[in-house]
Amino acid sequence: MDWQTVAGQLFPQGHDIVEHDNFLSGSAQVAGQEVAIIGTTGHTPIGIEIALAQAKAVLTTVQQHPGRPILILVDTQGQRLRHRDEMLGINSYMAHLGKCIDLARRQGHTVIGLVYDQALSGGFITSGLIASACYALPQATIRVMGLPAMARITKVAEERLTELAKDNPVFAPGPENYLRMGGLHGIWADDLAGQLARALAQANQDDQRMALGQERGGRLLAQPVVDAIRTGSDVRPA
Amino acid sequence: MSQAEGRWTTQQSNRSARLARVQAALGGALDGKVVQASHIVELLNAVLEPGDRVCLEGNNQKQADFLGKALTRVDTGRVHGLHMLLSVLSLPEHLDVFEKGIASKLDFSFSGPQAGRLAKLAQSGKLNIGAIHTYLELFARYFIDLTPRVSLVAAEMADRDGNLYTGPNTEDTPAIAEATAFKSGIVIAQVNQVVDKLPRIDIPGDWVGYVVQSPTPYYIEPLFTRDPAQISEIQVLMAMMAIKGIYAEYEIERLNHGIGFDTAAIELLLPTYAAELGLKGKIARHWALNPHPALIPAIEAGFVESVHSFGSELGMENYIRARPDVFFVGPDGSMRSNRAFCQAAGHYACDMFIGSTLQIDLQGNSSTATLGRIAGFGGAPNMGADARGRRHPSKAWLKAGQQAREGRNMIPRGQKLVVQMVETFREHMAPAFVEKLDAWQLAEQANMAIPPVMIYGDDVTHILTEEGIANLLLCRSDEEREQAIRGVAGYTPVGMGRDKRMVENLRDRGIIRRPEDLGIDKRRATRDLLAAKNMKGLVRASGGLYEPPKRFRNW
Amino acid sequence: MSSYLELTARQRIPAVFDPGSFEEFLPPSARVASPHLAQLDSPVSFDDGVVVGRARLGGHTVFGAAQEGGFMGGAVGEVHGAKLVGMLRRAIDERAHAVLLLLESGGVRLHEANAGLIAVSEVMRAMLDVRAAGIPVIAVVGGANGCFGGMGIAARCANTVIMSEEGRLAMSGPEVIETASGVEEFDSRDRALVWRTTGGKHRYLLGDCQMLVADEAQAFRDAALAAIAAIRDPRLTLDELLAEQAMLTRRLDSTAGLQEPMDIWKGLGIDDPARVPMLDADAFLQLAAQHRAGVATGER
Amino acid sequence: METLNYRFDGGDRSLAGMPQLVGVVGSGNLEVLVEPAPLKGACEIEVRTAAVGFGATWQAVMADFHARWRLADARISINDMGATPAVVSLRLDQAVESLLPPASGGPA
Repeated sequence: MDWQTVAGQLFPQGHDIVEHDNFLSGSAQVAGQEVAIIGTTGHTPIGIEIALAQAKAVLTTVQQHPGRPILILVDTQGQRLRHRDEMLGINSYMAHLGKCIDLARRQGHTVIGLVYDQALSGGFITSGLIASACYALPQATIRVMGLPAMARITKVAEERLTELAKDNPVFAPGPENYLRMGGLHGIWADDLAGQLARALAQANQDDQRMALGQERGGRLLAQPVVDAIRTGSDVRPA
Repeated sequence: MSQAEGRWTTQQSNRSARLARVQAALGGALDGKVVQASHIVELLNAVLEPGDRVCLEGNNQKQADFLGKALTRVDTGRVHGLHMLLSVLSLPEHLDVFEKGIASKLDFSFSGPQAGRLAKLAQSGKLNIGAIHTYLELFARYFIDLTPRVSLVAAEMADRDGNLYTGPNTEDTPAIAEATAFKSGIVIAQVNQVVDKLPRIDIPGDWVGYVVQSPTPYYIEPLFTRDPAQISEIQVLMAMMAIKGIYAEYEIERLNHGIGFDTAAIELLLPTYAAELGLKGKIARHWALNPHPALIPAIEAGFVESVHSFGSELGMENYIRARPDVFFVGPDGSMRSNRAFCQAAGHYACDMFIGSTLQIDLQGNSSTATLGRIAGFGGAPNMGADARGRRHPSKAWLKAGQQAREGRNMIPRGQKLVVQMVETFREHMAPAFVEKLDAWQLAEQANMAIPPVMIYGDDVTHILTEEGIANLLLCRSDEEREQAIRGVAGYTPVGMGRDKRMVENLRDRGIIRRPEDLGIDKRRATRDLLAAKNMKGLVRASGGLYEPPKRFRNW
Repeated sequence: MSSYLELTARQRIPAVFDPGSFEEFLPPSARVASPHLAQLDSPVSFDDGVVVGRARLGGHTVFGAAQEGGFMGGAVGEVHGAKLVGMLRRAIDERAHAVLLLLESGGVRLHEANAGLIAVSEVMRAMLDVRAAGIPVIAVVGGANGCFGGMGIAARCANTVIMSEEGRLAMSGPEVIETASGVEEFDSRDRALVWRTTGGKHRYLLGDCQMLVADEAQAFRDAALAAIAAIRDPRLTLDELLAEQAMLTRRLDSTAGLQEPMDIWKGLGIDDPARVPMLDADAFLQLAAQHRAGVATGER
Repeated sequence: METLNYRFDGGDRSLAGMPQLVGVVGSGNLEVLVEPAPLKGACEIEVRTAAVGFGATWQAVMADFHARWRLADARISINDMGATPAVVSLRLDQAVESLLPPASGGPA
């Protein structure tokens, strides 16, 4: 779905989001509250420039509009695969973006991520996955990498991976699987404006994704491992 | 010229005719002996005749790649059915000429990376293999019955008179050029640079017909660089066993090493473990060896007195230049290698060859052949064979000969030590010891007259594995040999098939020696014994003179 | 003098922390291995490739982790990530003096890709939680496999990154870039270029790592002690991030059009950048002191 | 993957101390976990290996290992990624050496 359509449904009363080289920024009203919007479009790879532009927008919001909620609109094919990005330390640019979002959250900005089209691997870690809560549209693409590439790297036959992917949320792409694993808080099938308003109201500052993954049966061992370590006991798998 | 005279100068007349064709075809593109790169195919079209024996300089390391590529573009109407002579066939274009019908027959020595494709072409009938040689055999035949009509060689620089500077990687060039030039053939050289004055002359200009400056420097492969970071604890243990159980035992002063990590580990243990055993000045003093970077610490520690080389090694140029007491360098300061001389030296002047292999059978025959690939031999069989023509004595040679003859009614003579060093299992649990070599099956598939054996069992004197050393010199029957081999074959099926009682008996007689029999504490076999643990350690040991190729650096 | 790079994760712990002080959480005998590898016919490890626990460093209680680069490249799966998160949360529970992470990882473990991706983001957030609790987080990158992918991002969420020249810190590995964009874009076999692009010296000159040490376990230990002692307030602040924004913007602007790390070094005022790779750590630090790009992190 | 189990009786040397893990599950390598365990004097070994079909080799390597160390009340667990017998024996020896009381010396 293109971002204009999504924005139209999220903000029926209008918005002033503008696109500049696949970077989205602007603001809109949600349930009588001003919300900052930051994001990407066009499946753009996250390179150092766009990571820095997003970080700047977050910092500006923190400086100029304390407490204003932030919505991150996610559409990316992942990190940009270029020598120059690596040479200049793309990991630092992405970490910087992640830290800016983290700071905003700690300073009272509710941060919601929404995967409205595509979220791949490195591009997702410092956007949706570092928000207070992340959601996706049902038709969104979410994955680390495609099964053919995964087959090449893991040296497991693609047929086998495809077979496993059918009912195993650990390999299979798609929002449903990320939901089961706790990576997504929810999937928004309709009423985007209402969903966003509710998400902003419910957002919790703590990272609850492991607990969600355990509850929903997609990630059974992570939470017990953390609990065992914190209590100095052994793991009792759920 | 009278008819009678002409009868004995057909080759010279033919040569003159070729030169005249070139003059006519190239005209202004020819400046004395110097041909413009853009006219190289025209040159070859004019020089070559159907059925010519053409030697293309593909060496173990440097490659006449520009000329090789040009040869694939000749006019097949004029040039076809060539008989190619290559010591090393390693570039795709070396086989492209057969696919295109430009050449049809091949005599060679080693094929390495092209071995699989070579096997397919041979099977399809597009390529007819004369024979697979060792280096020395092939060079020898250049002077007997395989003399090239035209040779395509590579050098670093030429001057306008056609004098060539081959620099450190002289390798095969002198043998090829001499055989060609003195039998009325034509030598064409690709060079990286045409200059006014050469640093030194390696090939005289009147042996050389034409010179062409290639658009890019010739391809060269750093074949002898082994990153010490990849040496395993097991290899350190085996190196300790080699030093204590063989080098010290026979006081081996003159030797040749294979190119694997096993022998790199030995080189790196000389300044530590061997020095600790008081062996400095007693072993490993004179070498027939490429300039192995792994040998730097031993050289710096004063172990090594001299090294003569088959070829050079990328990155070692400045180090060699700074150590002329050790290496063979010209008045210009750069090294001169020579594969033919070094092979002869390795065969006749060394007391030991030690190297690794892929498969050993119960007779001790050792092979690196793999199914579906015709890889050839290179130089190992010349190194790893008893030099039966040798007469001059040395301690090691005499002791080996004496062990082999003890208790038999034989006239005294020496013997070369030929050591095969191998872990009982390779990667993916492939056993190094087998009942029957894959070479047999390969010979059948490829219609070879004999299985391609790298080192014959009757030349092998010692087999060294992580389990121990089997001294085959001391075996007195085929059965003893077989059990000695089984006795160091570990947990391979061959090893588990040993006669335990007999193996223990061989151990009592010192024919099999385990690490503990040699007084080696296995717990000391750690990487801490290596004089350099990584590439940077080698650079440091060289005082910054060694400059490893970029693919070997992690800085 | 023992090489840090050559040690396993389990050998690094006693070499860096006070000897004998380490108590491991969920040790190998607990056999908490990955539940996902068996179905891919891939072997498991009893610690899932990471050692986590509580130790002492210079007498203080410091929590720590060491990733094992030899097991699946140190990649993060469900259990591996949860062990890191559990240790980080317990460090907060017990008000640790500091957390020291010995990182060596290719990032997300593709054999359990979705779990790994989420886990890496959880590790990042947990690291920032630790810092928000007033506890310094130090990341060490000196293993043979480097620190890539999501863990390359996570490393830069620490207060201080300590590297050796041999360590590599980046996002995508050179092979991945070569596969995606061609050998002209990044020749992964040119290891010298790989290290110029991602290695410790380059990262130090750019300001992405704060301390550079020789590849010796003792040097890493000393650096970790010094790093912890130097941090006054480990919490993330707006000022720090504004300074980082400025540094990263300057970096972009000042390197416009440059493709070769040595050109960047030259731009920093290093006259003979070609000799940088061969300098040992001390000589390099001396040279770098006058030329390093400005840094803004928690310890200032 | 293949799982192999071995049990040896008649050992007489007991382990002291905490469980020890040596080695890494990387290509051509393995991890060995050695723990004291009340096994009525036996030494039990479980091997999980990526290299299928080498049961006889493992059997021989383990039998020699037991002959060398004669461990009693010991549980050994192995995750293997195609290590050669030489590496297996080396890791086993390293693991046991780290757990035997200092006075008890080397292999028998």
